[in-house]
Amino acid sequence: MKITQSSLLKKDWFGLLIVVLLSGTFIAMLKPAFLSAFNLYVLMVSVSYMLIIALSQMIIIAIGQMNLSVGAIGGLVAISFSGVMEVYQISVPVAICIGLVIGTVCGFLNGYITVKSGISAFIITLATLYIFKGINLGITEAEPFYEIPETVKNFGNAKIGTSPIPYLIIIPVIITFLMWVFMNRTETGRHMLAYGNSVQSAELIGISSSKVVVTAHVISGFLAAIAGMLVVCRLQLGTPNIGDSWLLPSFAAPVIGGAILAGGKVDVIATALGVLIVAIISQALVIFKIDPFFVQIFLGVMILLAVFVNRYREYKQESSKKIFNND
Amino acid sequence: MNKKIPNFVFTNQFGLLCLVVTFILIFSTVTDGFTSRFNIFALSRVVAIDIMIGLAMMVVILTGGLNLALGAIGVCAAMFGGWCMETMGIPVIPSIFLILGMGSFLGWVNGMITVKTGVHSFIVTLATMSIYFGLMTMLTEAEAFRRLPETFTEFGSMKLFKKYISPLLLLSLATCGALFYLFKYTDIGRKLIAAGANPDAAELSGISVNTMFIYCHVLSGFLAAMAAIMLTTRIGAAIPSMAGQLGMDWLLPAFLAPVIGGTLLSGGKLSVFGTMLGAVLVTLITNGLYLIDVGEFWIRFFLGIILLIAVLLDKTREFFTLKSVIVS
Amino acid sequence: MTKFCLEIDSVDKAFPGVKALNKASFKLKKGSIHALLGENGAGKSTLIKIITGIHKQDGGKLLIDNVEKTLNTPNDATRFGISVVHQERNLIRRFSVGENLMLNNLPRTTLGLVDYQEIALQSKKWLEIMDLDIDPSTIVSELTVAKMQLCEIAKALSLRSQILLLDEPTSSLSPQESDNLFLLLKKIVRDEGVSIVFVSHKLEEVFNICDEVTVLRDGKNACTSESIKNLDRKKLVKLMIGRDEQIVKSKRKTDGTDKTILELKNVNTDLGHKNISFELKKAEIIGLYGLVGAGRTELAKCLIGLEKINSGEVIISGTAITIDSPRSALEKYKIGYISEDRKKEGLILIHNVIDNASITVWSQIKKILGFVTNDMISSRVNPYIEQLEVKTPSIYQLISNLSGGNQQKVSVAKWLAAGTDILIIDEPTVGIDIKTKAYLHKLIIELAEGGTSIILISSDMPEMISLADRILVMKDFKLNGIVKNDHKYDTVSANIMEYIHD
Amino acid sequence: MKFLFSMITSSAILMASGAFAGGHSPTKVALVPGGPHPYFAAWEKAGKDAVKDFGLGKADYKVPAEWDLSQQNELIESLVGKGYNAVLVFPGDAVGTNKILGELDDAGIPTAALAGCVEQPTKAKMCFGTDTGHSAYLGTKQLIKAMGGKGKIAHFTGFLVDPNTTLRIDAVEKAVAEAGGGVEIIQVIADIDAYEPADEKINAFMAAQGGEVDGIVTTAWVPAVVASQALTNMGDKRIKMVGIDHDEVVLKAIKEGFVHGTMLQNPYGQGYIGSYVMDKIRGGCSFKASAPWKTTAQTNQFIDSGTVFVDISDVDTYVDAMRGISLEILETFDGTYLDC
Repeated sequence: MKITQSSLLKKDWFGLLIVVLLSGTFIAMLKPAFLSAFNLYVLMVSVSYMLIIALSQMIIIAIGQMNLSVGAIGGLVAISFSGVMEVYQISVPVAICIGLVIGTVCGFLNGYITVKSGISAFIITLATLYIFKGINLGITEAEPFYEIPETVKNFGNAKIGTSPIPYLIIIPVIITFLMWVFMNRTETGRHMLAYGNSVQSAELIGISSSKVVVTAHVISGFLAAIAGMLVVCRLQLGTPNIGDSWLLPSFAAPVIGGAILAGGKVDVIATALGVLIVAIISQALVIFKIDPFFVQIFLGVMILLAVFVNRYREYKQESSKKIFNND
Repeated sequence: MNKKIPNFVFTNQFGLLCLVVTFILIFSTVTDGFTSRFNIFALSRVVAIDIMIGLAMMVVILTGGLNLALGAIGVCAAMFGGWCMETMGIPVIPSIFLILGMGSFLGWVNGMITVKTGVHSFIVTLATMSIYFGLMTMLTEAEAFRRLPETFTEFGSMKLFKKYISPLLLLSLATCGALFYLFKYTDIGRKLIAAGANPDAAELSGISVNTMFIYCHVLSGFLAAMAAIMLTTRIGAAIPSMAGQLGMDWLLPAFLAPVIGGTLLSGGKLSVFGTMLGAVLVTLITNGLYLIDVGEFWIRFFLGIILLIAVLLDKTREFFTLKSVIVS
Repeated sequence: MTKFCLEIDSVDKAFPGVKALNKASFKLKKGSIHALLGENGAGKSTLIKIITGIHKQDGGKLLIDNVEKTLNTPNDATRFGISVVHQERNLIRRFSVGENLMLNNLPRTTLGLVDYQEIALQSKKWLEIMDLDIDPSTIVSELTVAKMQLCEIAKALSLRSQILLLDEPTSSLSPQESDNLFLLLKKIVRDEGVSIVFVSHKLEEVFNICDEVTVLRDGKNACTSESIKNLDRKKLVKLMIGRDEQIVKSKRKTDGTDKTILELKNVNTDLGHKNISFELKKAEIIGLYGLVGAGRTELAKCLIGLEKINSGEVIISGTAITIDSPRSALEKYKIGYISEDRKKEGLILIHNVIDNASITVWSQIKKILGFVTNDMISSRVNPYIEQLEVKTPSIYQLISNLSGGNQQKVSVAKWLAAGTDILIIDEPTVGIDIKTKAYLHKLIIELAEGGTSIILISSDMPEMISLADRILVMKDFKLNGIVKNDHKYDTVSANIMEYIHD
Repeated sequence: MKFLFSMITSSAILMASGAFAGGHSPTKVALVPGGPHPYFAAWEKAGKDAVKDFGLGKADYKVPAEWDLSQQNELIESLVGKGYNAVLVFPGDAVGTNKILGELDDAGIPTAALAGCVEQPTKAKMCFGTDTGHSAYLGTKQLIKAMGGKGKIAHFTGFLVDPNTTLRIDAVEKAVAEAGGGVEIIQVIADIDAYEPADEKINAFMAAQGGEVDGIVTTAWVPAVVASQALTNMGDKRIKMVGIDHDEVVLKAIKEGFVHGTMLQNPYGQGYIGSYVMDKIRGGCSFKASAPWKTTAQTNQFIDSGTVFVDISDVDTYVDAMRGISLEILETFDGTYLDC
């Protein structure tokens, strides 16, 4: 009994699950409307693309880097996706492929330039952030694309049967599962985490850093592309400012999920729970009619809090080890 | 830092200077308006603010960190100033000190959290950015302060030197001078650099690295407040959106100037002069791009490309200088 | 024909500014343990990096099982059956032991996913060979250092390596752990048919387990694949340093009547030191000897205020004090610390000579408003740079372009310039060439003669015996004993070893 | 290479256009919105038509890449550097923009605020736009009528930093107050002029309070679009909504009956007539002292560009209605306002 307890407590996601359940119960008790079918639907919709955005950043955090251009890639893909459908009347599946290719290429460029130049991904993705966003603005001149095919629009609105579950969340859930498998059960995923843990060790083992870094960025770009297209489905138009506000939440969820920015420690489930926590509390703020600006402050405080907690846990682990070693 | 004069030719700064001169020549021949009095005055004012923003980022990059909350600090300081002058009726001069104090205080908070948690300042300032900005909008209810004393706002449209130059530029150049003095001719400045270059070695050599890092963040907040004051005098009001959502619009000039100017992102090496030239170059190019009509929407794209080229060039230059030194 | 599983033939390697290897050769007999010796900077690590495919040689041949091979990447080396166990722990700390062992070639299920059961199964086998009784699912960061070391060897074995390179494997092990390791090594040579290249500074170990010896000196062979039977300690040392082991004797007289300048009474620290008590007298050199991990450097760091002292007293010139930071150690109590890790903790590599040498004096020489100029600095620091004969084209040269010895001189110069009363010198001559080493020894003695009290931390026994007045032996964060040094190597070293193995 | 080429060609164009100088040089109008926004898109065609119809040198629509006062200022400054000699601007800030307008005036460049006003004192020649407060007031009145004179209203509006936003909030409150005790504003959600946050907040609101609310008034473009969409998606015809502007999503929702109606503004007329007025002023005209200015909370030099409520009955013919208003204003403009 004691053993299972302590090993559960060690998991990043366990504490978060408790937070989700507690906050959910608490809000539902005060405002039963929180559990209404429509509210759950809205909650799941906002979780759906945030989940992908968070995973897109998480995989870069896993290798100890950052991707500032997640939102810019998402935005570029969003307008390309809707643009080709409106301007060239391209069919939806082809447009999706074009979107995915653009996202992947953007991610590849991030990874490739980072590897080849040896400059930190932070600065490279800062530059590509402006490049991708610049292309976006240059193409659209900041005008949205409206002519979204009905199939796409319907996908953004439909619910599964009579349940409050939106179609939109299906892909993110599948991707979350695949990402979990990827990070925990595939050689490439494990090599990425190893690389994030220690670049030097990974290289000595013979893990190719360029392969790891480029792969991570490609996946990140790919996920950002999916997120961008999901937002188009949701908004039913392709507006150029999609992605502008992704930066903060993209870091918030993995960090709340216990990710260490130095790399090598991320948890897909905990990240997903991080997304859920942010979504629940943002929604609670609206339900309780709390000043909308408070959402901003709240997100910042959550990040700081998560950082403190991670730090404290690490410290606890370290010090418990110290005693253990000295004995 | 201590290059001899002949070596100056091989430095980044010299390359930048050449670029600046080249672009001035190109733009003044190809475009009509570039050398007009109006344009030069406008340029001098934009440059002034971008230099200040660049310096504010530079002093944190010195520690190997980043300050994403730069714009948020600037806006908070400006709004606080607006409140002081408009609501509280505090005279201009004490208000300016209060604004600078506010900026420094917010910088200090960043510094304290960074040092105490040992977390990279990227994530700390990412969080404080949204906290500062959120608090500011909540307290002000996003209401701008539009009735500032004229003595304060006039400064922004004053024209000097046959109406060619804004006094704001002189202020920025003076700040550059002061920072140059700080980093080159004072013990604190040298300690800041040493702490940034190798915190472990600096600590063991009797430098309080934490204190130095906090100083850097305070200085960054101070300079951000300076930039905010300059921007407020320019637009004549303290407006919550003056640096964009969360103050993030300042980030591009903030990174461009020091990075192009040769400040090392890993810390411990900076160039005040380079940052200044970096800001000048970026403003010049932006202005030139507007003038030759590449389309307003492509400007961001070009700035991104310029940043990319700048860091790549810097990398190659580093590679070659390193080689030449070892060989000689 | 004798069967050589690895043959290095006249290998050259140059780096910008240094010729690291100059026609270095050796031959590894199958099923033998071969010692690769040499002082720091002699070219051992370069040679290892060539054998493991990290560097590529400029000239010369590398033969595996009598066939010439080219190694371009570490993967090639692994493929040819060569594995290295590095000094630095190269396990992924957050991964399980099993996964670390299998990381190069993770077993997969039919779906192509990583098969953790199979990992546990396969890795268990290798752990058993190393007599390691740990669950393969244990996270590495929970292991002791010694076990990590063994896991690394198990990992090398799991790669079906026929040739193992062990780079200072015992540097952080206790004597019992080392002995255990040697037994295992002999066992795997016997049972698994592997051959081992053994790199160590500890000559006793070499005589204990090695069959043959190759010594490198300044990138060249001082001896090549010599049988251990033809050598003794004295000969080996001579091969390594190119002359007889010399013990520079301090001519100072310390009669113990000098003033006590620093005293520790029952000091316990945050890092785990227990009941440390000793005295340091004016102009005295006391040595701190012990194995890696005995807590010597850690004690120094507690003394200068980098880590916390929990209880006990630190008394300087008769007053009990608390030092809360290296800054107050320097500015209030004039205690300086020269780090063992020159590149990480000692110097600022991206800065120039004068900035490095003057870092401690800026506060002292500043004028109003903190005004400091290069001229003010150089007039203060230059005498020391000259006195120490730092070889540099200019005081504005980047420190990273200087040789190790000159770098070390600069890190000494900065403390001389600061005018410290107590200087803690940590491993001053690691990676320093012989000539500079002797010079540094002389310097340390001169410093003491000039009135500075010195705490010398060194793992180099001859160095310790030649310099220290008294030697404090530490083990497991405790002070095991104090040896009065009469500079007679045999007796003193025997005394020291007694405390260590006690 | 391409970059160089575009530099050369554009400089050639500039040289050529410079040759016209002298006397009443051709008027080159810059139409500068506060940032990218679909509302202003009609300005582009309006400018082009004005060049054709009134013989201007140029009338170009130039958009700052972002909603940022500094960027707008920088753009305007560079446009003046480039030779534009009249500026029509949607003020990035009701006071902040005055500063640059004053500087342009010093440089002999006439300016006017378009679609939104700057506060007085100002050097802008006029403020030509929708009386936003009035429009919001009328829209709310329409909503209250549709709701049968009682119920709970939610108000969704745009950037708080937009000078019009405060006016709109006040106007909605005024209309509600006039309706007596039956109507109540239960929530104002502001600062949602971008799609993602608007979507999130409006849907969260609908989820939490959709059951209580009876009417929605939106007074900014994006919230109108997102709220129309939300109602359409929910299939809710109980909640009455009055939107703003002519986004096709809103128009479609009106046709389908999910949205009661929308308050149209006249961006095309603003750009078209605004450009015309700038040319007149550069030609030596000035505003009559007796001009029948309207007075708003911000300025007493306001000219209404017209606003029309459209519901399901006339949603198909709204374009004609707007054009009619524009022509009407233009016909009488010289006589009413100008002294030439």
